[in-house]
Amino acid sequence: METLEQIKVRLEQALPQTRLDILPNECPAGERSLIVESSRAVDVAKFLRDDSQLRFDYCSNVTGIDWPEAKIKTKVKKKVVVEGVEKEVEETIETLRSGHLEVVYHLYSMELKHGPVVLRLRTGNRAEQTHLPSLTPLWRGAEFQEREIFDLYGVIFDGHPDLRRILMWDEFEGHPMRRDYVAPDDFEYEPTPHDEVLDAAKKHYPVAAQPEVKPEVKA
Amino acid sequence: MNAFAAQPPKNFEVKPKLDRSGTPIGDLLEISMGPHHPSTHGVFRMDVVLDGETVVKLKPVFGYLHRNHEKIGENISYLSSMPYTDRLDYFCSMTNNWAYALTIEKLAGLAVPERAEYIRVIMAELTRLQSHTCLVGFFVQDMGALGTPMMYAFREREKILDLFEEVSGARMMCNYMRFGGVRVDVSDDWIARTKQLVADYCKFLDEFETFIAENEIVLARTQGVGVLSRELAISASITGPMLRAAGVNYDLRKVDKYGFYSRFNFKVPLGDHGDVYDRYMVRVLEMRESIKILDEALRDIPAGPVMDPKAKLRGFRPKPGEVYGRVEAPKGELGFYVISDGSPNPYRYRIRPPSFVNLTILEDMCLGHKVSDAIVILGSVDIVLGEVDR
Amino acid sequence: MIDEGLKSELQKQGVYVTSMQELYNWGRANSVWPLTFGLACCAIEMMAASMARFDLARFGAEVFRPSPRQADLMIVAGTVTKKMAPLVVRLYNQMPEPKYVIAMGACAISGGPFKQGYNVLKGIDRYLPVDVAIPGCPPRPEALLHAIMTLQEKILNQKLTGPDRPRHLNADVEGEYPVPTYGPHDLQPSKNSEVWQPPPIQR
Amino acid sequence: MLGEQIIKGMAVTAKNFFGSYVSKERLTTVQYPEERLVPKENTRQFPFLVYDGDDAEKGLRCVACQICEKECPPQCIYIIKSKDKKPDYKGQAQVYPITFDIDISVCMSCSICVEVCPFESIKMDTEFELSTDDRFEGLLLHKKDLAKSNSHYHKVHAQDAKDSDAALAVEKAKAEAKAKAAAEAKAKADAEAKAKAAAAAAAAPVGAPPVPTTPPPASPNK
Repeated sequence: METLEQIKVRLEQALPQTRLDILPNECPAGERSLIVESSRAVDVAKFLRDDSQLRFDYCSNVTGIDWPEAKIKTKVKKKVVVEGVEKEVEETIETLRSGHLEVVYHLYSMELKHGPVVLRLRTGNRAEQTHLPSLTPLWRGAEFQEREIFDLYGVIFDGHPDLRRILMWDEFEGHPMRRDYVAPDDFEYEPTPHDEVLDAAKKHYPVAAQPEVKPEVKA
Repeated sequence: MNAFAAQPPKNFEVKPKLDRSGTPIGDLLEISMGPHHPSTHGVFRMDVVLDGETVVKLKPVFGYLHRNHEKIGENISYLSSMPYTDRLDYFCSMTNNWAYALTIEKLAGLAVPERAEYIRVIMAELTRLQSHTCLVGFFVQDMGALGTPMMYAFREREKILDLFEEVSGARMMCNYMRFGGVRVDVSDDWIARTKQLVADYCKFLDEFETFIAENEIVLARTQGVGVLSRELAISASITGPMLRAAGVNYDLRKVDKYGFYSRFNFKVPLGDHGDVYDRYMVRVLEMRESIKILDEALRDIPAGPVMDPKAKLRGFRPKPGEVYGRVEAPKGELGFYVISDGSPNPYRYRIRPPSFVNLTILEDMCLGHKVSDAIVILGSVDIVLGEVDR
Repeated sequence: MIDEGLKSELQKQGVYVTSMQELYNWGRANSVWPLTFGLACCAIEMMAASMARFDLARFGAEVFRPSPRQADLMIVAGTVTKKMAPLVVRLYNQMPEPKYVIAMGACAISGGPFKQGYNVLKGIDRYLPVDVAIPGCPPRPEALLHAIMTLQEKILNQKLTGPDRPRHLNADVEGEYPVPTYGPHDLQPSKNSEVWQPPPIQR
Repeated sequence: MLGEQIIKGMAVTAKNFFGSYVSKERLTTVQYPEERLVPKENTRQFPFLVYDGDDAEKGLRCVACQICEKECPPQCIYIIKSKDKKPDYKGQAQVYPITFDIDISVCMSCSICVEVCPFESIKMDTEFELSTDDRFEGLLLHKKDLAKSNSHYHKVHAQDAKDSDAALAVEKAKAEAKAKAAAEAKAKADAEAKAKAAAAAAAAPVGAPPVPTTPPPASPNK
């Protein structure tokens, strides 16, 4: 299989004015991914599927990821010239990551038996700009998985044939897999309580029913 | 013309039968099969619209066993997720363990000792044997053969579960594999008895095949029913025996060569028609191949340690990064997608369940068939709800 | 009532006496027909218990009825999710009296390992009266057999008269349990306070 | 001939039916309450706490380190540490659990607590006949229900128990050797210091005060 850089070059030739970035991956397996701007995602996906050398005809896995707003601390090695001697200094840079939702597609080829190429699509933010193009018209296998991401993360896939809730019931509000989702508090009986569960469980009991003997502070 | 052009998803409207003047004839019957239904393999629901007895629309409804596996996995440590993976596809805890262990080993760069890899292959193939055997039992039960085939299948399954219990301590929820190896070593006595079981299993499979494979009723109910074309199978990301029954040669044991599968001599059975019978037959043939693998693995298993000495049980914190690992589970491609941010818990923990994705084309296979065939088609997909809904 | 000593004495002489209550309960206890009702992992062990190795039929409970109308015993085998809970209650309501519930496995008792999930009901006893609970994840098939024996004992010791008489002999009790509905985040109501009476928190 | 294969299938059923009268292979039923399956070496159901000797309170190996509580995937263990200490099998003063509860209505029998325990004190039992009608108190195991003797452990997992005893004996020997070495070193150091002090006192009126020597603290973990 071609390397991701080669694929990127060919994609840029085939589809001019498409912004593509390669997301590095530090883990030993090193599966890097291709960040595609959402407006061109369908074209990029179509190229990957139909190109005779790539033939990514099999969309294995579709994942939603929630990235809430966060401060990211990155350590950057800088070369500083101190008194004529070059030295490496580590600097910690704090950047504010804007919140967004991300959808990751793992593509393989059944015909040529290679892969994966990892595609990442990002939404504008987590509140209202959560539209992404659906890739279900290209790969049927993404249909239920995209529905699941709509259900659990709230990404709206434009062009999906049947975008309904899939795992939760229809009356459900909110998107439970988001990191800021607060689950309904129903720990009413909790004999082995741990931290926040204990507090939650205690709320269900009147104050008088609480025992006087407080447990010791746990280390 | 590109042979792999995707099939556009069907439009989901119901068209009643019309007479010449354009007025509908008769009524359509909408029934909800499940979640409590004797033949839906768990709490699975199908909203079916019937015209007479013919299925004109079928919508699977999920979520009745959605137990938030992924959310829980993001809140507990890497090791703690291992027993939860047992409960995904509760027939095949060993392959689930393996898929997860393989993914984390890829993430953290752990090596697995040779003996442990052999043990994993043995366990995975035993799992495949018992899963496929039980599937055949269930699937024949869906056709109306209540009890007897399942009785035989479970009788044999118990023997395999005994072996699992002896090694791992539990019958179903083995929780056996660890990052960088397996938890307990197997004894020579265990290997000898497994050899015996594998030898006996051939006899059982012969008997089971005489019992079912050419039975006229089975043939009438399965041949030509629920045909899945090769193109649709690929486009809909179908994996496992279903895909191979449609004639696509894609077995991760051959493609990814994970574990030591490249060392074993086995074939990938393929179907010709992609109908229910092919799916049944592919599984039967796969069991025969599994027995071949088991024979070789039990013969060649080397001595040595079963854990990577670098692997840590507690305080396991892989470096930031992401990884997608997959194995060929009995149901299809089981994948884990894990993002690490350097903390003891994974940032994102995603399971790619084979039977969930395999259900994508359930409606396409069932349309135009009778309602009783829909049950048989569902049976041939081989779903386990723990995995479908997670 | 005949006293035990006299009864055994008579039995030695070849005279068998029994009371209406014993005969009635003996009949009920040995023909508990469960509902074919598998939810999750434990259902497989339930099936294994009814298969050749463990053979539930020896306890008169092998007739798994697919229809709730013909069943006496609901074995809640597996995780009850919030999406499933209303249907479980509805199925229970459809069963004829006398009916019993076995909560099989950790998930059915208390939510078990999945209790931290947002969609998992933390125990079916929030909506239904559970007669026997089997811990284990999943319990061995023998544990299910043991639970059936525990249930049989419970049935045998039931008094047919008095305030503790079975529900089907008591015209005053409500036959139906309220079925919860789906709310925006949780079931409504989130529990049936008549059934769910946890002890005060100890910590 | 139509139906030939059905008859063949029925022949298989007949073979199994009649075979069950003669062959143990085909009749696998275990008459459960009367006869039981042969227990397997590794079988696990629910955890218990091992104690040495006869006194459950005194010989309890658990030192309330709370590792199992933290690692337990479904969080079903609850421990409260003691404030005072008591000697463990090595003679070292250790805290012990005042409360040790396991909610077996939540426990998933994964045995991760056993794997992470550094003190060989929590092990898996094989008892499964625990079905009860008391869902709350009946399924909450307290310390007194959990504590089981080492001989019980030997009964349920013979090989494991032997291994764990051996490991503990090694630990104990190590600790004893260490304590002995520390004591010897201390005696030696004391003697040297005394000699030095005496020499210093004899040599000059202004000498450094003898340096107090303390034995190295024994590590609480292995």
